[in-house]
Amino acid sequence: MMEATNAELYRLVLTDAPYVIGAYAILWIAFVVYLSMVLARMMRLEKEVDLLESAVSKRSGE
Amino acid sequence: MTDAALTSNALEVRDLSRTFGARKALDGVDFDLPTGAFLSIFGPNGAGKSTLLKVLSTLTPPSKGSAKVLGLDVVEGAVELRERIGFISHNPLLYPDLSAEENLEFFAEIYCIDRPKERIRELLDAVELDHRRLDLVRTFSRGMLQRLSIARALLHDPALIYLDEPYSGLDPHAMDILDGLIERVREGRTFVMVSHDLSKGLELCSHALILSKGRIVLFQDKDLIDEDEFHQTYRSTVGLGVS
Amino acid sequence: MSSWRQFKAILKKDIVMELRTKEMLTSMGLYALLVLVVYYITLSQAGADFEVRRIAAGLLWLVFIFTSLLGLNRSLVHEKDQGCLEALLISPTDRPVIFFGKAVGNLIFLLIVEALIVPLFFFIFLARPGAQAGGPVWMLALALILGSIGIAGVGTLLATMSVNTKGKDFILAVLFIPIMFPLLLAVVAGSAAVLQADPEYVRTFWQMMGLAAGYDVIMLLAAFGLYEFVLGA
Amino acid sequence: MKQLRTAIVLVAIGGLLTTAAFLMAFFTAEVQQFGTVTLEQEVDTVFPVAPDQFQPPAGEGIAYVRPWFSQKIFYFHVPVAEASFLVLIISAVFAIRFLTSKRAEFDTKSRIAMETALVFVVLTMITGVLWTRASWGVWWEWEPRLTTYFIMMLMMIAYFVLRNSIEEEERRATYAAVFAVVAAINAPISFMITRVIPSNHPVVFQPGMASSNLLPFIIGQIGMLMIGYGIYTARMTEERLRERVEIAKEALEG
Repeated sequence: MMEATNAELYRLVLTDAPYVIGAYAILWIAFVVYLSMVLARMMRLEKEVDLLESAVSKRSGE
Repeated sequence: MTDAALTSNALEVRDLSRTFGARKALDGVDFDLPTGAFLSIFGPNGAGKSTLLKVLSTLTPPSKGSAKVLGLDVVEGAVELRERIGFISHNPLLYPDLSAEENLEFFAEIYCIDRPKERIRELLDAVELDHRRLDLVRTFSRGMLQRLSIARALLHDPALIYLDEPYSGLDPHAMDILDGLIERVREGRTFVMVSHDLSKGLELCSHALILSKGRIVLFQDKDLIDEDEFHQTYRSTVGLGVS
Repeated sequence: MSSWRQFKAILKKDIVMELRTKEMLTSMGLYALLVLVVYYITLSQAGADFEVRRIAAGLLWLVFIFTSLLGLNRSLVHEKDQGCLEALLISPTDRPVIFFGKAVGNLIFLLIVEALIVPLFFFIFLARPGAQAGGPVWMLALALILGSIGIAGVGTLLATMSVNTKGKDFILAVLFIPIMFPLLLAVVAGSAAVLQADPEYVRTFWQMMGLAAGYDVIMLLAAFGLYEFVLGA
Repeated sequence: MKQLRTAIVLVAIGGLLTTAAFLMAFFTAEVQQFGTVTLEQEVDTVFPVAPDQFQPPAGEGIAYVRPWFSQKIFYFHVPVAEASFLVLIISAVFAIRFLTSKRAEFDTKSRIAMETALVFVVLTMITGVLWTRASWGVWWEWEPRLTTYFIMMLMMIAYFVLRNSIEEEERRATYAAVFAVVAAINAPISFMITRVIPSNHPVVFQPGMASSNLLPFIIGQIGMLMIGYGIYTARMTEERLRERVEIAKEALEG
């Protein structure tokens, strides 16, 4: 009986919990996704730079 | 003015560069032009011709180096310099909804000219537009627009006139009139013209300059120019610019 | 003073051109009238007991913000079209003179349109038998003037940028409305206070006018300082 | 790639700090109170009994203090929001430096700072919306801070729209810089003006706040700034690579 009402109290209070957790989750996911996008782009660019710059040095060496 | 008289150079360009990031619009441009000369600037698209004109007409400051026009620095003496230069472009730079006279009156006020009425009358006479002075510029033909635009540029009696592709879009007749006008006002003035039209530019000029990729490829007195060789040089730079 | 002479010339030229073509005033005025028609459609569904007065200030400013976009764009397109702005820049005109010349011209046209639309709006939507009377007219006029000064000043800066972009009208709206947000909030609140004339409205009104005036001063200074860079580009 | 390493280290430390703040918010921070919950009878619970003035008339149950869990968003929401503001100002400072020096690097810096600020503003908006839903039961409320951030987001989007609509590089950089300055001046005005109009946004950060609450907040704030700087550094590294690609391409094409 007492346990039941205590649980009720928690239920009343914890209705906002999903939103709090959701907010944190979205923040983290957003950072991770954004940074991994940047990293992926950077890796691609790195390859491109290597390719192009070796081509340039080859040409200037000729 | 005294400086200009002293050095007798209308333009003194020293190691002029105009860069933005990795892009070099002008790269170490360096030349002198004597007062009273007519300089024609040639070059392919993107060679830096209009940037050079912009720097010389105080619209953009140089990134490096300096330029003196009529003895005045284009940055420090900009305001004073603006009173002494005129500008004729392929755009008429006139308001279509004002009459010829109103347009000139507006620019006379902008240049703070004394006794504007007489000056305007005199100029309209000179460009043979006196009979159309009350008509809206909107109704003018291309050639008439160009004539009025010359009158506008001469309002404040500038010592140096910039011409930005003045012949583009003109029919042969209008070109002849423009030639005649330029010939008439040439006395005592320095001209700098940017042009695509090789033969026209060579015909008028006393000095020729070819720009490519922001650098001077050739700068010569007209008397020293061998025309075939000049065409050859121009073609090779344009060819270079395209590939 | 040569600057004063140049300023007068720019202003006079804009007014002469406008009187000749009536381009800006007709387009702005007509547009405002069309918006009034749309308001009628909107309000026709609100029911007889709906108090239009409560939202009148917002509706009024809505007309002006959109008509001003139209006018600002036009006014700078005139300068841009034949390269006239370039001709001004190459002349010995100080850049601030160009800014004030254009901004004051825009302000005048905006005020003319407002002077035509406000009475019309009043007679169509507010002059009903039994409707309560609002505050004095001069208060509304003050709100309109303070709002228009901000619109003309900041608008001239932003329109000078947007005429050089692809899709000018759209860009102007996108830049202009968020920047105008604080001013709009203040003048709408101030005008609403006057129109509703609730008790104590004079205090709210003056508070809002203070905010609007503060915005005008700060933003005009900023626009004035930045205009030279915009012209130089 | 020294810069990339810096970026990774910054983001990692920032991540640790914000996680610490997150955990502290739940385990060490004092739970703030938000109204009361009335039950029919007394129960055995850790929730404290509300002060007398909140108690219902005798015989109608007993009021307990309601712990305010949605307030926990505060430890994230406010640091993100303040970081976004700061980064916007930094972007405007770079914009001014660009306008006075006309050097392209400041334009890039200003643009990247603006992009970072936009990321933060969007996150502020999302956490703010979730907070309104949790606390007030609605998804959106036109209240001062949310409105301000909404306007800030619009201005930042407008900044990128403006950039995309101009071809010529130098003009694009100049106009963007001018707009960045105007936006940075406008943001605090919006913030101030939305507050003058009465509203019900809570002011959580009170002077009397317990130090157990202040500590996780400060740690979260520092962590968030580090993440922000990390994002900025990473993006700058990317832009530098991009420039190198452009230069190499130009060199190859003639």
